[in-house]
Amino acid sequence: MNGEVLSFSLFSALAVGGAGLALFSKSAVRSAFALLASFLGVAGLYLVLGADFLAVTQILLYAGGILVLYLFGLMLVPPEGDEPRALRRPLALVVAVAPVAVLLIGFLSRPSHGARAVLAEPTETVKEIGLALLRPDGWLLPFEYASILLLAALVGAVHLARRSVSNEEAE
Amino acid sequence: MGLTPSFAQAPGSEVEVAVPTQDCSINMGPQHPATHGVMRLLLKADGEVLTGAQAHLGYLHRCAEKIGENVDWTQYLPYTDRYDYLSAMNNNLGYSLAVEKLMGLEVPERAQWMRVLLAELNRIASHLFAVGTYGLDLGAFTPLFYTLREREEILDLFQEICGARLTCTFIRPGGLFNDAPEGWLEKVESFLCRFEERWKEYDALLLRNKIFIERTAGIGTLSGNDAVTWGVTGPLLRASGVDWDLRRDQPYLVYDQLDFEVPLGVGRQGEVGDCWDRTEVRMSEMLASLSMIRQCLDKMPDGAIQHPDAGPVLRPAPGRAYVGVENPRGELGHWLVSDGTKHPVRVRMRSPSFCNLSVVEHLLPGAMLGDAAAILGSIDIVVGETDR
Amino acid sequence: MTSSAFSRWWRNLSDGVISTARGMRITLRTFLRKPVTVQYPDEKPDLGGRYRGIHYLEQDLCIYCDACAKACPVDCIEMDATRHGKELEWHAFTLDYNRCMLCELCVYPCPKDCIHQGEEYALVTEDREDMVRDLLTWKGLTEEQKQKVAEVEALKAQRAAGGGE
Amino acid sequence: MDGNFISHLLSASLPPGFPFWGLALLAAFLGALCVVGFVSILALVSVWLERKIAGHIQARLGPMRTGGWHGWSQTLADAIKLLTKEDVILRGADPVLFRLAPALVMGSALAMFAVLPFAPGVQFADIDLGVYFLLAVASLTTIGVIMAGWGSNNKWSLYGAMREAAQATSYEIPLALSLIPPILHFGTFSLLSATEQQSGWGGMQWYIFSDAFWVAIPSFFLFFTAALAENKRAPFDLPESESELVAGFHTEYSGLRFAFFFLEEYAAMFAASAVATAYWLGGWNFPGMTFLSTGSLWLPILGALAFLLKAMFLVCVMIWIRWTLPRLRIDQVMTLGWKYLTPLALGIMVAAAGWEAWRASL
Repeated sequence: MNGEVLSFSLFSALAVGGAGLALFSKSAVRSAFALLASFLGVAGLYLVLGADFLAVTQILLYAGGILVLYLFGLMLVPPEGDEPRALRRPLALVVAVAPVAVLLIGFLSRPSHGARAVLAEPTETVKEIGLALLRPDGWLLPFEYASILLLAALVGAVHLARRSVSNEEAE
Repeated sequence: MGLTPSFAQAPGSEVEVAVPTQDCSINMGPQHPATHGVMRLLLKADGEVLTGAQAHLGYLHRCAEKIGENVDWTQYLPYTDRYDYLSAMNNNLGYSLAVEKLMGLEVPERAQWMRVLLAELNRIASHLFAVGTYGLDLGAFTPLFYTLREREEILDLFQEICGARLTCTFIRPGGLFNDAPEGWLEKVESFLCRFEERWKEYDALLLRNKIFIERTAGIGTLSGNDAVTWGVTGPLLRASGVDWDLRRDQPYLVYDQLDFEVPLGVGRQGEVGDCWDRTEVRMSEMLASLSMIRQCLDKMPDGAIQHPDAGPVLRPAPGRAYVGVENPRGELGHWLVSDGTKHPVRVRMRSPSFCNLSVVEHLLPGAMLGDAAAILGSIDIVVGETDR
Repeated sequence: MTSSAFSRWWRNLSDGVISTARGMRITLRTFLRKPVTVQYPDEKPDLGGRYRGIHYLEQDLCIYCDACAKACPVDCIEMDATRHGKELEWHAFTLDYNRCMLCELCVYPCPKDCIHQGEEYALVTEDREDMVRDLLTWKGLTEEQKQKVAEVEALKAQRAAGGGE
Repeated sequence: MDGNFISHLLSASLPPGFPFWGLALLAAFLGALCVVGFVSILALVSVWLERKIAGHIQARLGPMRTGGWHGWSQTLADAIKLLTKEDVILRGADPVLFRLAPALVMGSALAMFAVLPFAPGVQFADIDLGVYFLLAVASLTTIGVIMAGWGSNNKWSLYGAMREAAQATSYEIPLALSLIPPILHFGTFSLLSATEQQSGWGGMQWYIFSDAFWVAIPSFFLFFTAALAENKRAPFDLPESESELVAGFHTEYSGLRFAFFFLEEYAAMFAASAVATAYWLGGWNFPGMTFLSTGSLWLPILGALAFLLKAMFLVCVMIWIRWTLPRLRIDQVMTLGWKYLTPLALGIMVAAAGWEAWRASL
C-alpha cells in the first residue's frame, strides 16, 4: 500500500462517513457539523489529486463560508417544522433518489470509467488557474457570466428581504 | 413560554416573510457582570433585539428599614452607609438632616460647610465609579482603573478624616463626629488640582471616543415627560432635559450660598436623554462639584462642628419628617416617625436607585442585547440601595 | 450616495481613527508613567491616626460602665467583671467581629476614653470562633489590685470588728 | 513536504528503504510537536505580556508575585492550574460537539503555523498557496467556535456563536481583500517568496517602504483591523464579550478545554501578526543582514529574532488596543465590516492593481 492509496482511502472514508452522518443524524445541527467532515474529506481528495488550490478553496468556501451560513440558518429556524414528517418523506425520497439515479446512469453509460486519479506533477496550480481564468480565450467570459448571475440573485434577495424604506431613513 | 410564532412582516412590501420565530428568554443575572450586584433581569429577545425586560430584585435585601425600628436614632447611622455604599456621606447627610428636622436643630455653620464639602467629594467619588464601571459595561476596562485611581484619593481623604474609606458613619445628627485633622483641607485642595487634569483623560477615553459615542448616543432614550412619569431623579432626570436639582430648587445646608450650575442633557451626540447624555451629565456634575468644593474651601468658617444638644442618645419630639437630599443617584428621601422615645417608630427611605431602576422595563424593549448592559449601566444602580 | 452621506461616512471614519489614536496616546502615557498601586503585603499603606481598625482597650482606665456596649448598634460588645469596691476583677471583655461593622459608635460615648480603634485591620481567621476577640490584656485581679482589695477587706474587717465592740 | 527542514533532516538520518509516506507521517508528527511546543511557549509569553501591558496601562503593575522577576511564571502557574482543573461537561450539553470544538479550534490554529516563514530555512512547509491556505484554515476556527457555542447548551454561548458566525464570515472579506495589494506586489501567495523579495536595500526593502507605500500603508491598517475582528479581539470581542455574554461561547468550558480556546486566541493573534510582518514589514529581513554571509548560522537566528520581534510588536499593539477601546455592538461591527472596511479594501485593491499594472507596463 503506498501513500496515495492510503490517503485516498482515508479521505474518502472521511467524506463518505461525514455525508452518512449528516444524513442519518437526528439533530440538524449535528448534521451540519458532520458536513464539515465531509467537506474536509473532499478537500483531502483534491489534495491527493494534486489540486491544492481547489482543496484550499473547498475549505475556505464550503467549510468557512457556506457551512457557517447553514449553521446560522439552522440556529434561527425552530427545531420542528410545521408540516408533519410523514408528508415530507416521499418528497425526500424523490429528491434523494433522482440525482443519484441520474449520476449512476451517466456514470455507467460512459465507456471509460475509472478516471485517472493522478494528474501530472502539480506545478504552480495557482498560476495555471489564474491564467485559465483570466486569459481572453480561457474561462473569463463564463466566469464573469456566473458572477453576473450571482449579482442578480443577490439583488433579488436584497429586494425581497429589504423592508420598505419610504418612511424611514429619508437620506 | 410556549411556541409563539411571530411573523416578521415587512411593512409596505408585497412579500411576506413568514418565518415563525420564538422569543428567547434569557436570565441576565443574578450572577452577571453587568448587573452591578446581585440582581436578575429577565430578558426576552428576538435574536439580538430585546422584546421585553423584567427586573427581579431582593437578592440583597437586608431589612434596612425594619432594623431602623430596633436601634437608637444614632445607632441607625452605620446602616445608612450601607444602602448606597458608594455614597455613604450623602446617605449619612440625608438621614441626619431628617433627624435634625424632627428635633428642630440648627447645625453649626462650620459643620454645614464641611457637610457640603464631604457630600460633594463623595459625589465625585460616586460618579467616578459610575462612569468607570460604565466603561467596563461597554468593554473598556482601562477607564475604570483610571477613575478608581482618583476615587482612591478621595477615599484616602475620607479615611484621614473619619477613619473609614467606604462606610464613613461621619455626618451625624447635630453635626459631624469630628473636625478635619490638621492640613486636611489643603490636601483636598491639592487633590482638586490633580483631578481636573485627570478628568480630561476620561473625557477623551470615554465621552469623546467614537466607539463609546456609537454605543451610547441615541440608545435608551428617556424623554423628559417619561422621566417625570416614572419618578426618575438625579442625573437621569437631568440628562432627559428636566431642570431639577434639589440642591438648587429646595436648598438645604448652605447650597443656597454656593454658585453652581446644574448640567443638563442636550442631546449633543444623539437624542436628549440617551445614554451618552447621562454619562455626560455625570461627567459635568463632577466638575460642578469640584467648583462647589473650591467655594466651600474658600468660605469655610471656624467654629464648632457639633450642636451641643445632640448627645449620643437622641430623643426627638413626637412627630414625623421627610427630607430629600440630592444624592449622586437622585433624590434620597428619609421619612422618619418619632414617638419621643430613643427608638424611631418608622424609618423609611425613598431610594433613588430603586425608582430609577424601574425604567429599565420601559427602556430595554426594542434595544439590542448589547445595549442591555449599556442602558443598565447608564442608569447606574447600586443594588444595595434597590434592595436595602 | 449623496455628498452629505459621503461626508458623514468620511467623518465617521476619521472620527473613529482619530479618537482611537487619542485614546491610545493616553493609555501609552499611563503605560510609561510609574504605577500608583501599593504592593500590599510587602508595602503597607499609611493608614493615618484616625483609622478605624480592630479595637484595643486601655483596661486600667475602664470602669465597666457598659456605655460602649449600649451604644453598639449590633450588640457585639460583651463585658463581665466583678466589682470589689473600687477595684474590678475582669472576667471578659469580648468583641464579636462577626457582627462588628467598625462604625466607631462605641468609642464616642466612653466616659474614660479607654476604648479605641487601632490600625490593625486584618480580620482573617479560619474559624468563626476566633472572630470573637477578648480585648483584655489581663484577667482577674493584678497583684497591685489584690493588695488593694486585701487592704480594703482588712479595713472593712477592722471596722466591722470595731463597730461590734 | 519540499523545503521542509524536518523532512530533510529525517531523510538524511533514516535508512534508505524507508517508505515515503512513513517519512511524511513522521515529519508531520515531529513538525506538529514543534508547532505545539512553540505555540504553547508563545501563548505563555503573550499572556504574560498581555497582563503586564494591561497592568501598566492601568497604572498598576500586573502580576508580581509568582516567580521572581515581575511575576514571569504567573502564566506557567495558570497553565498548571488549568491542566489540573476539573473538566466539566454539562448534562444538557451535546457531548460530542462540546468535546470536538476545542480540538477543532486548536487544530486549525496550529495548522496556521505550518506556512509561517520564521527565518531563512525555518518554515514547516512552503506551499505556493501560502496565505490562501492560512485564510482557509483560519476560517475553520469559526466552525469550532459555533460548535462550542451550540454544544454548550447555554443561551449566552449560543449568542456568542451566532455573533461569531456573523462576524467572522463578514470580516473574512475585507481581510482577504486587504491581502491582495501585497499579493499583487509580490506576485505570490507564498509568504516565503514575499519575504525573500523584501530583502533588498540592506534588508529594508519592506513593502510599506516600497514605491507602493501609499497602498501598502492603508492596506496594512485594514488588514490589521480585519484581523482583530477575525481573531475576536477587542473592540471586536463580541463572541465572548464578558460584560454582555459573560464569556460567550466558552462560558461553560473549564480546565484544559478552556485552555485550548485561550491558546487559540493568542496563536491566532500571532499568526495574523506574522502574516502582516511577512507581507508588509519585511518578514525576517532586518537592516544589516547583508553583512552576514549566506551560509552563516547567524542568519537564521537573527532572522528569526527579527521576525519574532516584529510579530510580537504587532501582538503588543493588539493588546494595547484592547485595553484602550470600548466594545462595538454587533450591528456596528457588521456596519464597520461591510460599509467601511469592505469598500475601503476594494478601493485599495483597485488602486494597487492599477499601480502594479502601470509599473509592469513601464
